Amino acid sequence: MNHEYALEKINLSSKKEKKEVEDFLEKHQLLLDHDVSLCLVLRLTLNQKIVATASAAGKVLKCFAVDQDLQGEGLSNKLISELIHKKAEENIRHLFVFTKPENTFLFESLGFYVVAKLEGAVDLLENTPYGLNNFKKEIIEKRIEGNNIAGLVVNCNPFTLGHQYLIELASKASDVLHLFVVWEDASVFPNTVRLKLIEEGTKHLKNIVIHKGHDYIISRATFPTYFIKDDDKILETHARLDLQIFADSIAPVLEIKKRYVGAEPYCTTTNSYNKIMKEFLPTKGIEVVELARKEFNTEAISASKVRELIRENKLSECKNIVPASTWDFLNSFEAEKIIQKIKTTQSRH
Amino acid sequence: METKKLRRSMLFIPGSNAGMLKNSYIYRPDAVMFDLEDSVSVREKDTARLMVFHTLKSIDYRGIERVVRINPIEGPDGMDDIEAVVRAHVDVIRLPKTETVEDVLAVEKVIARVEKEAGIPVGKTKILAAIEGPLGVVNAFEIAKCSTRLMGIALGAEDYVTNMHTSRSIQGSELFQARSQIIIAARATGLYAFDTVFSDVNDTDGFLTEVNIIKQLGFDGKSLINPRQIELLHEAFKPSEKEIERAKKILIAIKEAEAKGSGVVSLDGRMVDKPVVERAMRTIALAKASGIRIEEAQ
Amino acid sequence: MKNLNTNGIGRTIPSQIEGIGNLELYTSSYAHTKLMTKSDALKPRPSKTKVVKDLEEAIKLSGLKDGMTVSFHHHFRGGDFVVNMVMEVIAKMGFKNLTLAPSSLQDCHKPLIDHVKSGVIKRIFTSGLRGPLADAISRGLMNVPVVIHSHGGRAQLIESGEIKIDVAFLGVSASDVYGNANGRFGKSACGSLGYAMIDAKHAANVVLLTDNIVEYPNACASITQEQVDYIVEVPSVGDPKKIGAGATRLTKNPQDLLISRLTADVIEHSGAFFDGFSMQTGSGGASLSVTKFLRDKMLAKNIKASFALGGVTGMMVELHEEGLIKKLIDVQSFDAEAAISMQRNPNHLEVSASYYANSLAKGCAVNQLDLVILSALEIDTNFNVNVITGSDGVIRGASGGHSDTAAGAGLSIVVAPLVRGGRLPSVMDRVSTVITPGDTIDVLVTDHGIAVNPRRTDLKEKLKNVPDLPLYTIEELKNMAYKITGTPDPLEFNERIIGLVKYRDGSIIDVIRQIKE
Amino acid sequence: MEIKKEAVAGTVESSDAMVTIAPNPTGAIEIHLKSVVERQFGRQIRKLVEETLKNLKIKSAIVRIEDKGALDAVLRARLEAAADRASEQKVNWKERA
Repeated sequence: MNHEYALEKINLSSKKEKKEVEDFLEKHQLLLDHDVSLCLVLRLTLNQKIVATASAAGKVLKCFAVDQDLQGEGLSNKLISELIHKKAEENIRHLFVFTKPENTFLFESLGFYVVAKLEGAVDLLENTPYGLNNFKKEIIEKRIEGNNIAGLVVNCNPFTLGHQYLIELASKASDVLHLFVVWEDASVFPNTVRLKLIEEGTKHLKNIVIHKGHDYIISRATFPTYFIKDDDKILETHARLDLQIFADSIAPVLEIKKRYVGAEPYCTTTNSYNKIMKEFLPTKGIEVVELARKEFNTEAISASKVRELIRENKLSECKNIVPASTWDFLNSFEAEKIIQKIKTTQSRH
Repeated sequence: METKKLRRSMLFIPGSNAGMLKNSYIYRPDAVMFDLEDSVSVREKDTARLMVFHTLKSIDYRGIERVVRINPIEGPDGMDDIEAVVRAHVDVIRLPKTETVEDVLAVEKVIARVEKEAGIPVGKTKILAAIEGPLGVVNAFEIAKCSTRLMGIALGAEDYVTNMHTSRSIQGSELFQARSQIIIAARATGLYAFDTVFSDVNDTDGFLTEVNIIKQLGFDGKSLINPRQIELLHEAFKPSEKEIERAKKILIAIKEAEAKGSGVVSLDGRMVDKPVVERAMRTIALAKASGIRIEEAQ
Repeated sequence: MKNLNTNGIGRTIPSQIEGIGNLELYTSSYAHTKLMTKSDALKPRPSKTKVVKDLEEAIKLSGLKDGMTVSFHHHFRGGDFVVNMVMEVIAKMGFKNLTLAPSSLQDCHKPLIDHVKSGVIKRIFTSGLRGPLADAISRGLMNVPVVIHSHGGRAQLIESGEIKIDVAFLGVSASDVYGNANGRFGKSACGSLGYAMIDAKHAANVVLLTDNIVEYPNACASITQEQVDYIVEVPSVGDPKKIGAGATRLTKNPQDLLISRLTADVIEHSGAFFDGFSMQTGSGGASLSVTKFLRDKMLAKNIKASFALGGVTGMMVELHEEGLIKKLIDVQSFDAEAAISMQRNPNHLEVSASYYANSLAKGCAVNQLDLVILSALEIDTNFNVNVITGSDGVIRGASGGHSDTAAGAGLSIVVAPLVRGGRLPSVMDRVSTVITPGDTIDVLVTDHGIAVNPRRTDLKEKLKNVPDLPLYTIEELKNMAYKITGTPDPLEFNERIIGLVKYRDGSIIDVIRQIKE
Repeated sequence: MEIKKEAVAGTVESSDAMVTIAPNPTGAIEIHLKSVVERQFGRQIRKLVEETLKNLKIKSAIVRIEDKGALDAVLRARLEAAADRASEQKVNWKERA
């Protein structure tokens, strides 16, 4: 009955309230993740005890637990409904959830649909039957027949000569090269700018198809640990899920048989991602080719180097490591804000 | 003579709760009150209104009186609430936070307009004024007599105690004055008087203590937040055997008087006043509703 | 005399005697003893323990062969580890075409799907099926239809030999090294072993699995040493949290409370409520709280029950200890409270499934019942009840003691909400599967009203005089339901039969067809 | 009524339904229904949705319904609420009644 439980939004800045949730989650061998920005609980009106909780971090719902004795009473239905509405208020409508396979049926009964399954470890679901399907429809429209079809995922924050070199090599070795742009707007260069610079910098290559990666390639939805540091085990799980989506839902649609990747000398997260990729994709029949970075003055060219130079007020030195189109952009009015932001923050991205 | 309707239990149902809207008649309260006000979050006002609208239109409440608590008319939702529920043939609109006669009249005007537009006989939709603050208590009598649409007045204690800088207790001394004013106003104007909710569903003893207090004060009934409280309340309102026996005698006396064509009813040589007759009829109605078999007086 | 032979101890004996027949000759002192002490012992003798190294050893010793029948009990309910554990080893050992004859199966038995697919399991007999396995079977997993039986029906099938158990694998929460075992003690205590007792008695080979070896002799043994061949010690026979989970929680759901209050009112005025009456209730929310309402009525009228039967709940134990129920006859303990009650209550009796409900035995306890409260997924206007297939045509329930008690009891009451799952009518023109025939059901109690089987004019007459009881005909209740939900479209099935439903006497009362996807 | 943005109403609690309405670039009505009572009432629910959309004069929308056994009254209410929100229009009660 309605009056047995009261729904409450936890004030995450209150240590006391947060602790209560953490204690409750601990009983279920769970933690309240650091990135949680919205946390709901149901309390028994009788004694104010927490009997169920659910949280969200961005578009990912997480940290669910329901008191063992009250399972099957529809408490998660109540919490998930409320989370969906709270997120809709923030205009976030496309939601994701990672869950243990044994709980997948529960989320399926709450209107979630499986995106990818990592056998025995974790399932990823989204709250629409259209999400992944629409993405597939979008990319399939740009399908080109060929024998030697390859894929490459790039962020390009911003596009450098290094990227260009990598893409040129891959393009040369393939009949068709599908370029997937990481669409998560977590980089200092907005996704639209990154896309534009990639388009301009690869104009001379004729066998290239550029796709937006949306939520299904290295996004906060499918790969949250890429964006927030967490322990390696979870990183590996998420990386595998991301690659599973690539292997099961993206590559077959475009008949991609090979994935190119640039060697990563700096970022440990990307490095482990590449390592897992080299292990995992071949088991799915996709060859992984790692290409060495182009160097300038014995140093690998990278987007982070560009940002570092900007941060150190050495914008002019960037000219050596970015193509003309990127250079022009860096000197444009539009870039001023971005440059300002790079200078004032220390973000990895 | 017609027996007045029994209105002991008014079961409160949040307007956004699909599970409760669909079948709360099974608990057989005397009335249900679909709430659009405090139990519905601001975000859900529109959808709750539609839920109540369609519930009123298409779910058979089997003759149970259907009351809807609307939002204050001066707010963003009150007008829409009236538009919706009057068109859906609600029996009674419960007006929250009634402070003055003008509050009632303003709502009455809107109801009348909507009735006219919707082809419903003007005056059919009744009003129950809930008094939830000191000003309302002071004006209770004026409010009670201001409109023919009024079927009752009710106490809303949660807001009232807040306004009075106090809190609820089971003994209810903080509500004594308000309850008294309301019951007096109701009796003076022939309206029903309803008491406020008791929110701790698990505290049966506390609930019964409160029920006995309001019953003793003379209230007709009480708002309830859980179906589990209905039977407890009805049981508490069940008349004693002695009361029933006396009521039966009075009814026989009425029948006799009617048979004789006499307007004067007398029992054991003493004249029986109208309030006594009414009370006897209520006792019998209560007894029947509590599952006691009453053989009809021949 | 011809055909003289010398036996194992040097005596000359004929191999046959006219009027007696063939004679079996003595060979050695322990020729028929299965388990011996080590052969190099100074005095080899029967082993003092039947505990063998592991499950594989026990299976080997049991002589299990392809095509045989293995059985299990379901007293550990959703917490059972035994079925999965044993079947995994059996599968690894390469056995094929087995018949599985557990007393019931649960959600946790999902791994059996793979054993069916790989040919290890060919047939299944069970009272109930739930979860992924039930889903898979409903969608055509098995080539041979699964056979659904009642609890009493199973006892009958085993005693008649229709189910011939070759090896019974029985989990117990306490056993000594010789196989005197029960479910009363230990971390995995489940209470009564009533269903397992049948297997122990009739199986050709009995293997016990236990996580609790106790000192010999284990008193109050439900299964005794003369029935047991081998014992395997395992880390855990079940998950204690799930063995005794859930059942005793008294419902606060007002809909359940309403149904149980009406049910208690019906019982009170039915004529079956008198000093010395007997009853059985289920473990569901509504039937549990009926017990609570009945308790109040028993106290008020100073009525005591002679016995309560069946699945015993903690609530029943409370009433027993209060003196309101004189004896508890327990074939299965529904919760942790009931499971440990036998330790302290001498009148909490443990009985076998045959004692409980075997219709072809010379007597069974359900015949002594004055009233039983039963649940239903669906009930039709002829009072036929379905407790096995869900509204989607998929198996998700158990026959249990439903038809047994309905047939035996003087008053069988079915309780159900009129509408479930939001908008599914429980009362309908035709149930998808019949478990219990309508002529054994006397009254239906729903949250919207009560319907008496027209056959029971006596009962109808009694209830008519109770003020405030919402009496209707079952057609009226059905119409009421359809008015609320709309008229449901009929489920569509394929021709293919995936399940046979046996009535308690072994005859086929219905079949379950595969749902059209 | 024109669907201007995506909107959602209702819950996934038992007896309720969660309805999402979004603009449909193809200009048609697309209904995606997932219902716990699909086999018994799927056909009737789709009909009710179509009728309700017609009454609301909605010609183009993607409608998604997660139905947990809602009765017609609830389905209508959630559908209308989602449509009202998605069209950013004030309800005209004269037409609704």
